[in-house]
Order: sequence, then C-alpha cells, then structure tokens
Amino acid sequence: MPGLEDLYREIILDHYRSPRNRGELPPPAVRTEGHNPLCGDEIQVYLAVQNGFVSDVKISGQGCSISQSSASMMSAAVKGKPIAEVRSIVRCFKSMMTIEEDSETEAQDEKVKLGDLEALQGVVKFPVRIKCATLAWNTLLQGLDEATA
Amino acid sequence: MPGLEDLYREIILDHYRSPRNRGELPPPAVRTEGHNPLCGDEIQVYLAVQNGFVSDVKISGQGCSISQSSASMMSAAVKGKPIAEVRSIVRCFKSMMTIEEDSETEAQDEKVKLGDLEALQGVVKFPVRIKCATLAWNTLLQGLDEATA
Amino acid sequence: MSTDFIKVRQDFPVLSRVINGKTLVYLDSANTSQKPRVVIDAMTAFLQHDYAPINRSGYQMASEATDLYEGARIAVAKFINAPNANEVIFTKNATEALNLIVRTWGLANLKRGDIVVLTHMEHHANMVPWHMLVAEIGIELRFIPITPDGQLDLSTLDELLIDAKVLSFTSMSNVLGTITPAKLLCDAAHRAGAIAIVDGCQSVPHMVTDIQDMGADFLAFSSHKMCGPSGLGVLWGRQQLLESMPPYMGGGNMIADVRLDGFTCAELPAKYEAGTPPITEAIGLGAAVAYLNDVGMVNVQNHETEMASYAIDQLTKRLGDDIVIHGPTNPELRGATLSFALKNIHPHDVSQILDQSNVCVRAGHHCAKPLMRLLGVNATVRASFYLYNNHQDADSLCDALEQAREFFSV
Amino acid sequence: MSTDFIKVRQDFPVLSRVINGKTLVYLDSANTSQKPRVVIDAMTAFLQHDYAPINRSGYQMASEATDLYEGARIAVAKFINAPNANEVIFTKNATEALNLIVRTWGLANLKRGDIVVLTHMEHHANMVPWHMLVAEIGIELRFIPITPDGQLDLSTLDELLIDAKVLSFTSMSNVLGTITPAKLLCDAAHRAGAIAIVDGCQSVPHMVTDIQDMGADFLAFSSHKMCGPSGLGVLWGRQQLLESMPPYMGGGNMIADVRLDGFTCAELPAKYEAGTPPITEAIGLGAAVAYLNDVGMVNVQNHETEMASYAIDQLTKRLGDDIVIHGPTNPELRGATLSFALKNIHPHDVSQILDQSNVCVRAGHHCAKPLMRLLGVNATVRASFYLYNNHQDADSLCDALEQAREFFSV
Ligand SMILES: Cc1ncc(COP(=O)(O)O)c(C=O)c1O
Ligand SMILES: Cc1ncc(COP(=O)(O)O)c(C=O)c1O
Repeated sequence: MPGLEDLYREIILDHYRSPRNRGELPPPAVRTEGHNPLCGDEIQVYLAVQNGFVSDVKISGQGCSISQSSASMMSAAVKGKPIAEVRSIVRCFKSMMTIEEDSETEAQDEKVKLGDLEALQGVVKFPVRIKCATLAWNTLLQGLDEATA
Repeated sequence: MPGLEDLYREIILDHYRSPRNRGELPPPAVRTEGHNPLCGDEIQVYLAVQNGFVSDVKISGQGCSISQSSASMMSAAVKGKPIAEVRSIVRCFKSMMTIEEDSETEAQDEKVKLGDLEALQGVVKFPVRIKCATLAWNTLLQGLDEATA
Repeated sequence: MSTDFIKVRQDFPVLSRVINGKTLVYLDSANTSQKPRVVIDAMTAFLQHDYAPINRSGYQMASEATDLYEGARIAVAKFINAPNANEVIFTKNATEALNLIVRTWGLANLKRGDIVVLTHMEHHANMVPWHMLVAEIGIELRFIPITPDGQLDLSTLDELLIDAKVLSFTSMSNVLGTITPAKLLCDAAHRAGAIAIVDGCQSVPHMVTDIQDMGADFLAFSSHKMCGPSGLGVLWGRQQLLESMPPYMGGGNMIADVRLDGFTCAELPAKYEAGTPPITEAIGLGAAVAYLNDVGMVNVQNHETEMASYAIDQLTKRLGDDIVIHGPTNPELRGATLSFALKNIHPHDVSQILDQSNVCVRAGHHCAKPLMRLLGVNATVRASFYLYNNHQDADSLCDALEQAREFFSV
Repeated sequence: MSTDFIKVRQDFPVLSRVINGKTLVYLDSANTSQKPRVVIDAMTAFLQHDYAPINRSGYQMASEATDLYEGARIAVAKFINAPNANEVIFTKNATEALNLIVRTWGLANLKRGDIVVLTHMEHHANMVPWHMLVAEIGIELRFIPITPDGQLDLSTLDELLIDAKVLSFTSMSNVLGTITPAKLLCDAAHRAGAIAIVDGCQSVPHMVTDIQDMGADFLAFSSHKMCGPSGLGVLWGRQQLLESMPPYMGGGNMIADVRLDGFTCAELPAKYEAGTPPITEAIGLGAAVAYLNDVGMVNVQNHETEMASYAIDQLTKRLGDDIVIHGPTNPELRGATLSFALKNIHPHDVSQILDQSNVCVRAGHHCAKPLMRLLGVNATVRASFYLYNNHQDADSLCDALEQAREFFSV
C-alpha cells in the first residue's frame, strides 16, 4: 500500500515475525518495564551486565509490529557490547527518532553505525508511532541506570 | 429616556427617595436577611406579628431603586394586615413578577388589589431586575414562616 | 417517523472531507462525535454577534446570553426527563461530573470499610476517582463480573450489594458496546440501601434517556460525544442530594456571601458551577440537543441497532475466522460500538493500515485497562458508529481490514 | 512598532453590532473579553474540517488534532515565558486552576495552624478555596491590607509573612485595576520560605507576562478574558512542584496504568488533564495568543494605560464631584479597569440607564465581597477597557453617565 512501505520495511516485519532474544533472565539480571499509554503496549527488558559489558538481554511483553521489531533489533544491536557503546547507540537511535533538531545535538557527532536499525527511520514520518519505536529503548535506559547505579 | 419609563415609574422613584418604614425592630420581632448575589444588594426585614396580624414591619439594608422601592411599597402594603391576607398579597405580587404563566396559577384567581404595587409590573420587561423587585418579598416570606412556625 | 439518514449525514460538514483522494470514514464516535452544521453555526453566531458574560452583568446582551445559557440547561433537562432544570450542572466533561460526585457526596457519606460496587467494564473515569477514596479513606471496592459474551454477570448481584453504599456503573460499555440493564441495577441498588450512579457517556448520545424511569440518583455524560462541543459535561443529580452535599470548587458564582472569615453557598445549580462556565459550549450543546430531538432519539437508536447488525454481519462474513468480535453478538443487547481483534495483527498496526484508507478507528485500551486484562489483550480495535454512519462506512471498514490482512500475511 | 488600534477594533465582529440604533460600547472585558475573527475562524474551521479526538487515537486526523492542541500549549508556554510546555495545564477556567493548587499542593503540604497570606482585594476564586481549607484542616489566613488609594499596603508585609507557607495574590485587581508588585511579592514570599501563587486573570490578558522574571511558583489565568474561548483556563506551575503533587481528578488520560486495585499517574501535563479536554477551545486560545502576539503585548499595555488616563480624565472633568473613582488615579499604577460610584444612584440603576445607550458595564460586587465591604459599598459600577476600546467608548460612557445623573435628579 502506498505510503506504508516507509513504515513497514521488510526487515521490520522480519523482526516482528521472528523476534530475536525473546524470553526472561533470572536475577541478578535487571528487569525493567515500559508502558505505552496510548495503545496499551507493555514491554519487559531483562539486562545482564558483566565487567562493563551487556552480557545478555532478553525481551518479553506484547505490542505492535513497530514496538516489537524495534525491541528485537535493539536486543541484537546491544548484546555483547560495552556499556559505553550501548549508551551511545541508544543516544543515536533516539536522536534518529526525534522530529526537532534542537535536542540532543551532541549525539549527531557520535556517528555510531546503526545498521539494521536504520530501517526504523521511516517511523519518524508517522509521529504517533515514534513512541512505539522508542518504548524498548527507554525501558533499556532505565535498566542500564539501575544496573550501573 | 425611551423604554425606561416602564421601569422607573414616578411612584417607584418616590418610594426610592422617601422610603417608608425604614428602621429596625427589637426582638421578639423576627429579623430575616436577603441577598441578591448578582448586584450585592442586602436587605433586612423586621417583622412583628400579634394576634394573627402583621403589627409592624421595618426595612433596612442597601440596594437599587427597584429593590428599595419594592421593599418600601411592600411594607406599606402589609402593615396592619392579617397574616392570611399578607400571604395572599405576596402570592399575587410574585405571580405578577413571573414571566412564565404555568407557575402558581392558583394565585391568578385570588385577585387581591395590589394598588401602588402594580407600578412594579413594568419590571417584568427587564428580567434581570425581577430579582431586585422580589428580594424584599422573599425575605418577608422567610420571616412570616419563622414568625408563625 | 422514518428519518432521512442520508440527509443526516449531509448535516455534518467534516464528513465530506477528502484526504489523499479518499472520503472520511469516521468510526470513532465513542471517543468523540462530529458536530452538525447547526451546532457549529450556533456557536459561531454567538461568538460573532452575541458573546457576553452570564449571571453577572445586567445589560441586555448579558441578559440574552444568560437566557441562552439557561435555555440550554432546560433543553438538557428535558432531554433526559429531569424533573427540574436546577438539577442539571454543567461541568467540563463527564470525568469532572464523576469526580464531583466522589469528592462531595462520597467524602461526606463514606467512611473506612464502606462498600462501593462498580463493574469490571468501567471506564477509568468511573474507577480512578474511587481508587483515590480507597487510598485516602479506606473504602472497599467490589466489581460486578462479566460473562463470556461481554454482559454483566448479575448472578451474584444481590450478594455484591450487601452493605453497599453505592452502585456506580456504565449504562453502555465504551469497549464492548454492551447495554447494561440500568433500571434493574438502580432498583437493586435502592433495595440494598445504596445510591445508584450512572455513567451515561455512551448511552445518552445514542438512545432515549428517561432518568425518572431509570431511577438513578446521579447521571454523568459528555457534550462532545453527543454532537455538542468539547469542554462541557453534564452532571444530573436529585435535587435533595445535590442540596445536601458540600460544595466542590470554590469561587465566583457558587457563593451567596463571602467574608474574610468564610463563605456561604449559592443555591443550585450555581453552587456547583464555580467561575465562568463554558458559555459558548453550553449554547452549542443546546443546539445539539435540539438537533438530536429533531432526528428523534428512537430513530437514532434504531439506526444504530441496524448499523451494528449490518457491520457484525459483514465483518463475520468477510473476515471469517480471522476476526474476533468482543461483546454481545445480538444487536439488540448492544450499541454500535464494536471492539475486535484481527488474527496475528496488533490493533495498532490494524488502525495504521485503516488510516491509509481514511478509515478512522481507535486502537488501544479505551481507558478501560481492567476490562482489557479480563479480555486477555492489551488493546483492541474499536469501530464505533453514530447516526451519521451508513452501510458504506461498514463496507469501507471491511475493505480496509481485508487489505490489512493481506498486507501482513505476506 | 505603533499598532493600528483602529484596525484592531475591526478585528472583532461583535463590536459592529447595533442594538436599538446604537453601536455596542463594550466595557465589560474584565468580566469576559470579545473574540477576534481569527479566533472564531480557527474554531469554526477546526469544527468543520478537522475535528478529531486527541491523545487517544492514531489516525492522521487525530494526530493532526493532537498537534494543534499541543501546539496551543507551546504557544501559551511561550506567551508567559514558561521554561517548559509540560508545565502548562489546561483547566476549565482560572477557578479550577486555583482550586487544583489548593486541593493538591495545599492538602499535601498544609496542616492545622499553617499560615496562608492573601490580600484584601482577592477575587472569590482565590479566597473561597482557602476558606474551605480553613474549615477542613484549620489553616489560618492573613490578609495584606489596602491603602486608601487602593494599593496593597506593604508596610507590614514581612510580619504577615512570618511562618507563612503560601502567599497567594492577584497581579491586578479586577475591581480597582491596581497592578500589584508581583515580582517583589514573589521575592518576599520566597525569602520567608513560602511559595508564591499568582492569580494572573487580570494581568496576563493586558501586559507582558514573564513568569521566570516574576519568580512565581504557580500562575492561574483564563482563556475567555484574553480573546480566547470560554470553557478553558490555564494553570502554570514549576515542573518540580507539579511532579511532586498528588493528582487532582481521576480518569482517562491522567493514568499510566489502572488495575482493579489501584492506578499510577501519567507524566505532566496529562497527569492533571483527566478526561477529554476542551480541544476546540485550546485551539481557539492558541489563535488568541498568536493574535495578541501580533498586536504586541507592550502595545496592548500602552494602549490601555492611555485609555485609563483618558477615561479617568474625562470622567473627572465631566462628572466632577458626582463621581468617585476607586483605586489608583495614577494610570501607571493600574490597568484600564475602572470602578466608580455615581452620587446617589445605585450602581444597578446606573448600569440600567447605560444599557439604554448600549454601554455595557458591570454593576455588582465583582466577586470580591470582602473588598466591597472595605470600600463601604455593596456594589460598584465597573467599566473595563481592552485593546479594542477607544476614546469614543470613553466619551459614550461619560454621555450615558450624564444622562443617568439627569434622569435620577428629577
Ligand atoms: C463510559 C465512559 N465514561 C466516561 C468517559 C469520560 O468522558 P470525558 O472524557 O468526556 O470526561 C467516557 C469517554 O471518554 C466514556 O466512554
Ligand atoms: C482576578 C480574578 N481571579 C479569578 C477569576 C476567575 O476566573 P474564571 O471565572 O475564568 O474562573 C477572575 C474572573 O472572573 C478574576 O478577575
């Protein structure tokens, strides 16, 4: 359907149909939860941190194709990475997802390779869906803060 | 001024300038108070009842020409009258002051002579002023109820 | 008798809007309704020629504005068959009306351990204010359960009502479309010694309301769901209850007198209308009520029963096993608000695809999260029909749903 | 720089209205203001082409409506120089904004014996809600007195503020027109450890508002007094305060989650906007703010200072000893809201005679009965000017007052 191919890229639908890193992790992994009050989506992010690395990450919860595929791609992108790099991926992703240019400009310079995640760029044209795309990421950020507190 | 002569009849202005029965009465006379929330008018009605008659009535308070003259005419009309007749004057006056025909129809048949009070009929054409004209009367009614309770 | 619903549709200017070459198919009226030309015109004319304060100033324009405002109150009172126009309080929305009851009647009459009965299908507006009393003064909540086909399960009603002080319920579910037996529930509440509060948001716009026949003690509803403007709601309450309750907000208009050391309250309805009210909005609602009366609420209701019947029929025929419609399938037991799930496609994705065809539905929890949990979902797609919708709208909905199914099945 | 106030007047359709052969002389803007064409058109266009729910549904029209609504919030935030648009809460009127502060911040932070300082010139909206707390939890009120020429008497300010938790005051008297020293008062409150609440109803429409410079903690004002629609008010509060306070009304939109046994709150500003908000009205206010920005608030203020000066001058010249104007006579210390008494003629009679000439003023207590008692009257006549008034309006006022004097002197 015209207009929709920007939103529903093939790679997004692929992550939606076959989500990576589904499941839970036992403590001491940190568990954080996010809500999208608009559509009722809920997500749980389980985060294991070891020696300054994200040693494992799992996702559970229910949501639309955008929130689910974004969570799946996120898990693939951050697993095994040093925490500093994960934070910089989060910043870059969120900056890609913002409409206004003024915020978080420092992230512009970081130029982390987002890879597959760039497929989500089309979401920005559908402002209501931005919250779907960023839900997992905000939940991850909370988890990072807790894990490194 | 055209249009105003219906409201400000000569007799009304006369009662306004020289109000009858101004003053207060000591207990056991009943004192009741009325407010017009729109304009801030306040009125006190002092009512002495003896052997089923309104033996004396006094008015104090501040207000506009309509509320003051209506109070003054009221005092003249009810002083010395049997309570039953006073109640019927009140009913007739209030029925004269209502715009809709459906309420208090029983009063229509009573045909009490309102005399000078009929000068106030013109107020009905100025609906906001009806509350001014009836303020003293509602306050009197309260007093009657208290005095005969 | 038979209303021309083709003409009705033409009364709503927005419905001729075309986006990306496609006419608007507005199926979100349970959320908020569109406005007929007469309502827009009444508001515009008032703002252009007659705008003035009410209740406060004495000049002719102010007195005319006051008459228009109070005329709207009388029209609303007649629309729900209230015994007395002074029992109609204008609020900002139905949510304020419900909060008002809880904070005035509720705080004055309820204490720790007192029981309030709700249903499992309440809108957050009839649940969260009670939760606040649970937290603040320790009342207890009980919930009428729901049958598998989305009706209230009344088998334990009398038990639930034992020692209850309040029964507060929706007269039509905003998710399932279920029409609840309001009169029966009010009677049961009164037999148990409880008062009955009716959240009429979803029924008042769609059917005849006779508050005296229903026997409720309070009724709350919203202007914006019944062809009227936003920014206005209605609380109706029995005069004696409203008179006995403490005031809600303090300020201008609601007072008889104010001194440095205290105040006294005005009579009804001013007592509950503190500050400058939604003047233009009330006048708009007056026009909306007149419009609905012209169409005839019986006709509205019949039209919607027919719409629900046609839509359920088509959805089932065309989408078969791929669609699950929540709530009663018998159109006589429900309004034309249809919540459903499309197999393997999240509601948010469904509404996105429908939007491509300019078919406007709501996907989400519809401010009824406890009901969602009961249904085992975190969202539904909801298509809600009103007097201006027609078969073609239902057909467009089915077309767009088929496209969604196709798009996601690749 | 120099605004064309002849053109400004033409922007307001109602001002060309003729009743009984006489053009409207609208001098009741302190009560409620008229609306410029751009505001009426913005509302009408929205209702005719774009009306849709906000925050809830995901289709294009709903998302456009949400952008318009949130755009209005941003416009209002900029208008008062708020650091953050999320600090702007849309309420139904200023009265709700003030009640909200009292019922949330107040109940959470005040206890028996705590001191709240008000002024003797407050509107009932900033007095009655505090009276309610006096009755409910036993707070104590103190009042800043007033000088003979209608200004705040600040000679005992520091004493009054000893141990005070709150200083809540109007930035311009709706009766006397007095502009109060808001910045100085906020500073004094903070020095004493109190929070500062500003009732900006009469100042925000008429002068530049810079909330950061003023240093207030909360600000309340009304859309309908600043060229915007009725049914809408604004509460601004410091983010940290708003975040720390309990919710006000419960219902849709203000929640993050609801279960049968409780709820959690949404973030700002949703937390304080329960239920469907005044959507069309907020969009109208957005247009009003854009209009006022176009005219320029500095120009508005200068125009009104000039109007006040001219009107006071003419009234004094033409009515001499027969008129007593309350409040400051220096136009620099006041807005263009003039309360006065005409010798031996009750205000209600004055306004009645003025109405014959289509001169619209308010006669009454102006929702400030304690101030009235202090002035020793139970009512005043109040003529209030706004950006659309001109010298001719002031002349018509004087003409009509002369006629009133003549009529009653017979
Ligand atoms: C059943 C029900 N109750 C209450 C409400 C709240 O109405 P409002 O948002 O107008 O306050 C709604 C609509 O949102 C509703 O559908
Ligand atoms: C100083 C002041 N405060 C509060 C209010 C109340 O505003 P509203 O009636 O819009 O709630 C007004 C106006 O009536 C006012 O002039």
